[in-house]
Amino acid sequence: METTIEQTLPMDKIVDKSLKKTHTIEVNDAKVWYGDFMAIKGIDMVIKPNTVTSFIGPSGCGKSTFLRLFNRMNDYVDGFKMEGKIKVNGRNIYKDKVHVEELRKEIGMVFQKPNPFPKSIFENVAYGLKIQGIKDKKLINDRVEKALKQADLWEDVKDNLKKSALTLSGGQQQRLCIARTLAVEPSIILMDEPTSALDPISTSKIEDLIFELKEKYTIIIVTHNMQQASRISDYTAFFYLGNLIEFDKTKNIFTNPQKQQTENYITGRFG
Amino acid sequence: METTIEQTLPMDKIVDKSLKKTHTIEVNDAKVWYGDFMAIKGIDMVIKPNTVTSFIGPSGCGKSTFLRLFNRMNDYVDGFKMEGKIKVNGRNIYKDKVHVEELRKEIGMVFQKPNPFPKSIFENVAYGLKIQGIKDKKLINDRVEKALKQADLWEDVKDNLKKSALTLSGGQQQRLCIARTLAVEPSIILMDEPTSALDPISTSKIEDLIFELKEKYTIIIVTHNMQQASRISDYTAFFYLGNLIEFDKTKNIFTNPQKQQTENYITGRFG
Amino acid sequence: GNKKSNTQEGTETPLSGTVAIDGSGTVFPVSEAVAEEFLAEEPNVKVTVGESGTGGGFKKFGAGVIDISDASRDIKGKEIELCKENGIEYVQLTVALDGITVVVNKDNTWATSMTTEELKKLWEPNSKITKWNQIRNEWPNEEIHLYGPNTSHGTYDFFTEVIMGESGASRTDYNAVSDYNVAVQGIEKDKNALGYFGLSYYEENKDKLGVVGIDNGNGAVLPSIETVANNTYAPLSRSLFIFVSKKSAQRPEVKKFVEFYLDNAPELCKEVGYVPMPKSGYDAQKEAFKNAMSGQ
Amino acid sequence: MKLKEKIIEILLKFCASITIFTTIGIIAVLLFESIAFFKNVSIVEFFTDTQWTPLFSEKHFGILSLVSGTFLTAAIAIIVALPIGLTIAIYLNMYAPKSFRKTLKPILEILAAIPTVVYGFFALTIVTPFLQNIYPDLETFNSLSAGLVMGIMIIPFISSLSEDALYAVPKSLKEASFGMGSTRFQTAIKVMVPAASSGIIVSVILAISRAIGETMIVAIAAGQQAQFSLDPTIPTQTITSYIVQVSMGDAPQGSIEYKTIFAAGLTLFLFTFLLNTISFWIKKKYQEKYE
Amino acid sequence: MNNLQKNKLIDTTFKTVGLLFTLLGILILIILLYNIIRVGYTRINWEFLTSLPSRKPERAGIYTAIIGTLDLMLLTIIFAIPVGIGAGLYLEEYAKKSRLSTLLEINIANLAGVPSIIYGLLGLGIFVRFFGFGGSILSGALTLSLLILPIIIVATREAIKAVPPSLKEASFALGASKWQTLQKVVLPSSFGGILTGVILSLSRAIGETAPLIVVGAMAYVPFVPHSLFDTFSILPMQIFTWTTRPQEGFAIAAAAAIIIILVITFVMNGVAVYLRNKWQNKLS
Ligand SMILES: Nc1ncnc2c1ncn2[C@@H]1O[C@H](COP(=O)(O)OP(=O)(O)OP(=O)(O)O)[C@@H](O)[C@H]1O
Ligand SMILES: Nc1ncnc2c1ncn2[C@@H]1O[C@H](COP(=O)(O)OP(=O)(O)OP(=O)(O)O)[C@@H](O)[C@H]1O
Ligand SMILES: [Mg+2]
Ligand SMILES: [Mg+2]
Repeated sequence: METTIEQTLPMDKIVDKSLKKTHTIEVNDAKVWYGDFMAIKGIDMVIKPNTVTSFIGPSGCGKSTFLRLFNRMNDYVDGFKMEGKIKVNGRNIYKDKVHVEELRKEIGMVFQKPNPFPKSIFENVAYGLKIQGIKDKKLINDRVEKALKQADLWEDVKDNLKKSALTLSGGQQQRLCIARTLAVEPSIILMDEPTSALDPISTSKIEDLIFELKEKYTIIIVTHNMQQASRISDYTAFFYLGNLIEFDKTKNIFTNPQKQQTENYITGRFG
Repeated sequence: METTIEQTLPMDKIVDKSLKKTHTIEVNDAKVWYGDFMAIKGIDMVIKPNTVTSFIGPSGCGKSTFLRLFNRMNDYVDGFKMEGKIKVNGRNIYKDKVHVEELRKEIGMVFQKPNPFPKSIFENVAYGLKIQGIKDKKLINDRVEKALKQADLWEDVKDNLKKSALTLSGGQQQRLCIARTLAVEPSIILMDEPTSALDPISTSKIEDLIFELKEKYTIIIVTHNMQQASRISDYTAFFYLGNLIEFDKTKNIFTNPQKQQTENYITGRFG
Repeated sequence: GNKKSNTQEGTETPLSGTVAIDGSGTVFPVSEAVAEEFLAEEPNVKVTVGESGTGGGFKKFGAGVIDISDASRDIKGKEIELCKENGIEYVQLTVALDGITVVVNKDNTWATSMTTEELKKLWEPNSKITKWNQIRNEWPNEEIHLYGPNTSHGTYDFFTEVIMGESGASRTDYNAVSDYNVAVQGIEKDKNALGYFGLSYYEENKDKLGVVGIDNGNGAVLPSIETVANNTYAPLSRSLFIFVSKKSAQRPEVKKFVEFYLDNAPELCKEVGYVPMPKSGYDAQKEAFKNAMSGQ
Repeated sequence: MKLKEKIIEILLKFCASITIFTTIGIIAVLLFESIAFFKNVSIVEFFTDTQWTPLFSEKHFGILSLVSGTFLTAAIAIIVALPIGLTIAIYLNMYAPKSFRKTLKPILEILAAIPTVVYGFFALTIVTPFLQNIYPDLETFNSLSAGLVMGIMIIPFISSLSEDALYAVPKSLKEASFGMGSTRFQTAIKVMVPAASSGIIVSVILAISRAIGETMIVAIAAGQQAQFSLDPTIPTQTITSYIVQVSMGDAPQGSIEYKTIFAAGLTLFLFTFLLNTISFWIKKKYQEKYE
Repeated sequence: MNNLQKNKLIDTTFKTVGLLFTLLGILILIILLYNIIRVGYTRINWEFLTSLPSRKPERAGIYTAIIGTLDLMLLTIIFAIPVGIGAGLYLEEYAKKSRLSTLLEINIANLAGVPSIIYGLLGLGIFVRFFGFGGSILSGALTLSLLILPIIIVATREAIKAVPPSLKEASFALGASKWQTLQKVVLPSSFGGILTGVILSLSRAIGETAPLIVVGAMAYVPFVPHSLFDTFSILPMQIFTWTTRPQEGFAIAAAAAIIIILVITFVMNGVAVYLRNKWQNKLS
């Protein structure tokens, strides 16, 4: 599994949205509490554009919590409190002025269990566009088709766009959810264990997809399948009890971890 | 991980309950349907006394279904239908005459999520005894204490037996559930992903416990953590789409699997 | 409303508008019957009849919400005040008679008649009578079970007033019912039962019930349409009224309705189980109404 | 965009506050006339006198006799409905095949949808004569058969809502109990019912509320004679049947007789308010405990 | 072993008792229905449905009462549904866990248990008198709306709770605002549950007599309401009036009207059950 990051890409070029539609994410001493419980204990991290980064770690270590910071999905959780900075494209997304809805169009998310809306396939993919107030039928049709193609689902469903999304198989549903996310043209895609509810064949389809999407998007993926992490990601971050223990190129993490905890985890000594 | 099965132990000796309180399980062409869906497609298996056997395989392959055949927990599932024979101690447990309640006292079960009753710690462990109609306070106290000690929970809770079991931590709750099972003195213990809801530390405690229990009980454990399977079990069975693909000593399965599918799964090529 | 009155002549433009009636449940069937017939004649007039009780009716009447109030008793102090307050002038018209029957079980062979004195002793507040033989020695030594309307009925007011001399004066330990059919059911099954209610309920259930003749000093009289009409069934005969707002009666549809009411009441009240007054009685009511109207 | 969201939130909040206005309205309406009532009748008499005869010439205003009638009929109803309803709930949840449960539950719910007038006549013309065969001293109007029939009417409240509560008990608890070798009965009594107790208690309290608020059955079958007594064989009157009696009767409006219905209504309101508040807290407490 | 047999015996006994109780409930239901139908079925025909009320039992029909009932229900739906759903949405999705929301919750639980006659008194005081709507169908509908509001709110909340949070998250993650999410995802998904609540509350409302008598439903109304301020009659009122009449014929007419009201209730409940099942299947 080779990594293909352009380490040298100048930052200011990335910031210019028209030129390259993906962004750097910088995390600065992020801390999260749920009520009294501290779930994230101060994490720094820089995620480069057009890479796939895996978050791994034992259950409850804070992977999901951390991931959901990037599109402010934790905002609605009772008792959630956060400190520190998270900058996307140089802008602190936790500033008051930030339009959360706007942000989430920029940073898409795919969830652990496929969660299509109980609507037709077409309506699912068009949903994000429609809520933006886009009315132009042609534009919507084009975007839906494009997204479904990107998500490698077009061939499966093109004759049945009116069919309920719930009639699709689990793997197809998950690809539909990815298409739905792609349709609003985000630049960053967050995925929280996107394949853990899927069978092996669907899983490998989604992995291929992630591999292709990397060309155009920055992808962060939470997984508890280490094989998956090593197969698809350029960078891997290992979390433990709310701390970021190690963050490095995937190859390094899996072949030559610097920390004992990481090694224990990777080699299956716990977890 | 060395296996320590007495391969030579004569069968008739085991059958004599007073001598050695554990049994052989023989499965003969077991098939299971849920409505029209065939979940188990004809499985044969012999599980030897005083061993730990792991069931592994991708999600939905039928591990839980198969495990729950042994104590007839599927009986209440709507649409459940079963064919084939399962003999415990030479007796077919699916004969009409079999007392299901009796059987379940003999074959205890521990579930994926710790599920203590919303009662006190003491009441939880005493539950199985009380429903048998045992009234002798002294006997109950002794058995509760013994079970809690076996489950390595006694030190944690001995001063707080009246406390609600729901106040315990996840790991403690799971050990409580094990104690509850041990209190009725079964000979076989079935565990369905007993650590998948637990943190690493609790997990390793439970694994140690399983290791100790092997001395006196026959244990079957479903896990989707291959590291765990290789750490704790003597035998491992790999299931795929309702079939038993391979069943062998754990060492063989993990180092030298006979089937391609097994190897793919073990090495993380899917799942 | 100066529109020319168009009674009897027959060829004028059909009337429209509304006539709102509410009040006593006892009078309701009469008003309903009249309204039904009136509808055939004047299909465009919307006549509604409610039965929210004499009190409820007067409340609405006094507030000027309805045109006609059905009543099974006279208008009382507070209600008169209310009408005055709101400037409601009215005319009280008798539309039918009703007899209150005292009934017993079919198998009751002894109580064929009672004097008003005996009724008073039996029903008065704190009455000590619990057995039949406490009324008359020769009657059986058995418990007596009493049935009557609940205290919110005009029938109850009337009965207590004529028998006890004071409205509302009654013993309290009797089976009070809101629906006389329930009392009929009770008495029908209970050999030792005695109860009182309107004549129509007895007439409808003659085969199931026994009736007690009332002796007002001139020998026992059995209740019947004749004895009520000619007032020999005394003192338990009563009148049923409608109260018409003079202001409403200025409206042609109300005026016509009231006239129609008085014209047809003799026929219709018989049909629903009440007793018509003699013709002279209705003539007097028509006269009263006419005077009230011209007195404006 | 933000403004629109805000306006919508305020609109929705207004919808929710209508319920508060309703309560205020109820209290205001009841209190307004009750105050007038209590100017004439002392509160002490209201709560200590044991006779209720506002419509008789000798007037007494002892709400206790209406309260006792209300309590008695409701108690009989609950004594009938609780064991039967709960047994049905457990049966449907633990024993009956799924298809059975799916059809029987809505069928039983029909019992609650039958007009109560029908129940009233059922009690008077079928149940009372039947009971009189067994116990001849039973009077024609009595709280026993009214209570029994009311109990039948509220069975579905308990059976359906309790079954919902049992259904909501995590399956894992049921499995744990079976796994230990319990019979279904043991599982039901020792695990399921305690775990679902909050829902069951709430269902019972709702059923009690319904029984207390029921009017027609009592008015028809229990007679309308207010008596301070807990003897189920004699006629009785409840608060609701009194209110209906007066509000449909010939009592002069504005009179003291008429105002009694507001005082009685207020008492009833306070009653149900107390019950429902208790039930709310029970629910809250258990919810926290099991979540 | 002995003990085991004992437990088994108890278990079997309970099963039998449970079945018996269930059947007992159904038996009573059958007796009740039989009694009504036996008396009333002779009057069930088209004429009965389309005739005006009459003093003659054999001529009396329920046309205006049926129309009055349906109109009243329709108006009640129009008033109660938006407010009930709105309140449910607010409590479930907006209200913070504050004193106010606790108060609202207790209050709603409490209102659900307030006897209907008290709502009648409320309607009389507020709508009939204070707002001066009189004994009109408007007053009746508003009173009934308040009566069923708590049931709709509770049902709405339950239905909304049952919408998988994952759907809401998906919508948020696509950049939808809160209201967009509620409107486009939450409400459509919980529609079945809300509708069930609405229908069940209506089947309670349809049989209510006492509060409407207090508010001013009329016993004899020979025309169907044309405006909000018209007087009205309703089926239960008609039934009530007829049961108190001395003539046997009215008892039959009352039974027939009860059959009609039961049929309406059953149809509504049937629709509710059907929708509940359909939506449950769709979501799972
Ligand atoms: N809504 C919440 N309220 C309180 N605590 C929470 C909440 N969500 C998560 N937590 C706690 O925060 C910690 C981190 O949770 P998180 O879901 O981020 O873990 P995770 O690494 O994603 O685990 P998993 O692999 O099981 O998904 C856990 O201890 C969890 O119990
Ligand atoms: N009650 C049921 N009704 C219908 N199908 C069922 C039922 N329980 C399980 N199945 C199906 O049977 C198959 C085997 O299920 P089972 O739970 O045994 O899988 P498993 O190997 O334990 O999976 P996991 O690792 O996810 O627990 C699955 O396809 C599942 O969908
Ligand atoms: Mg997670
Ligand atoms: Mg499983």
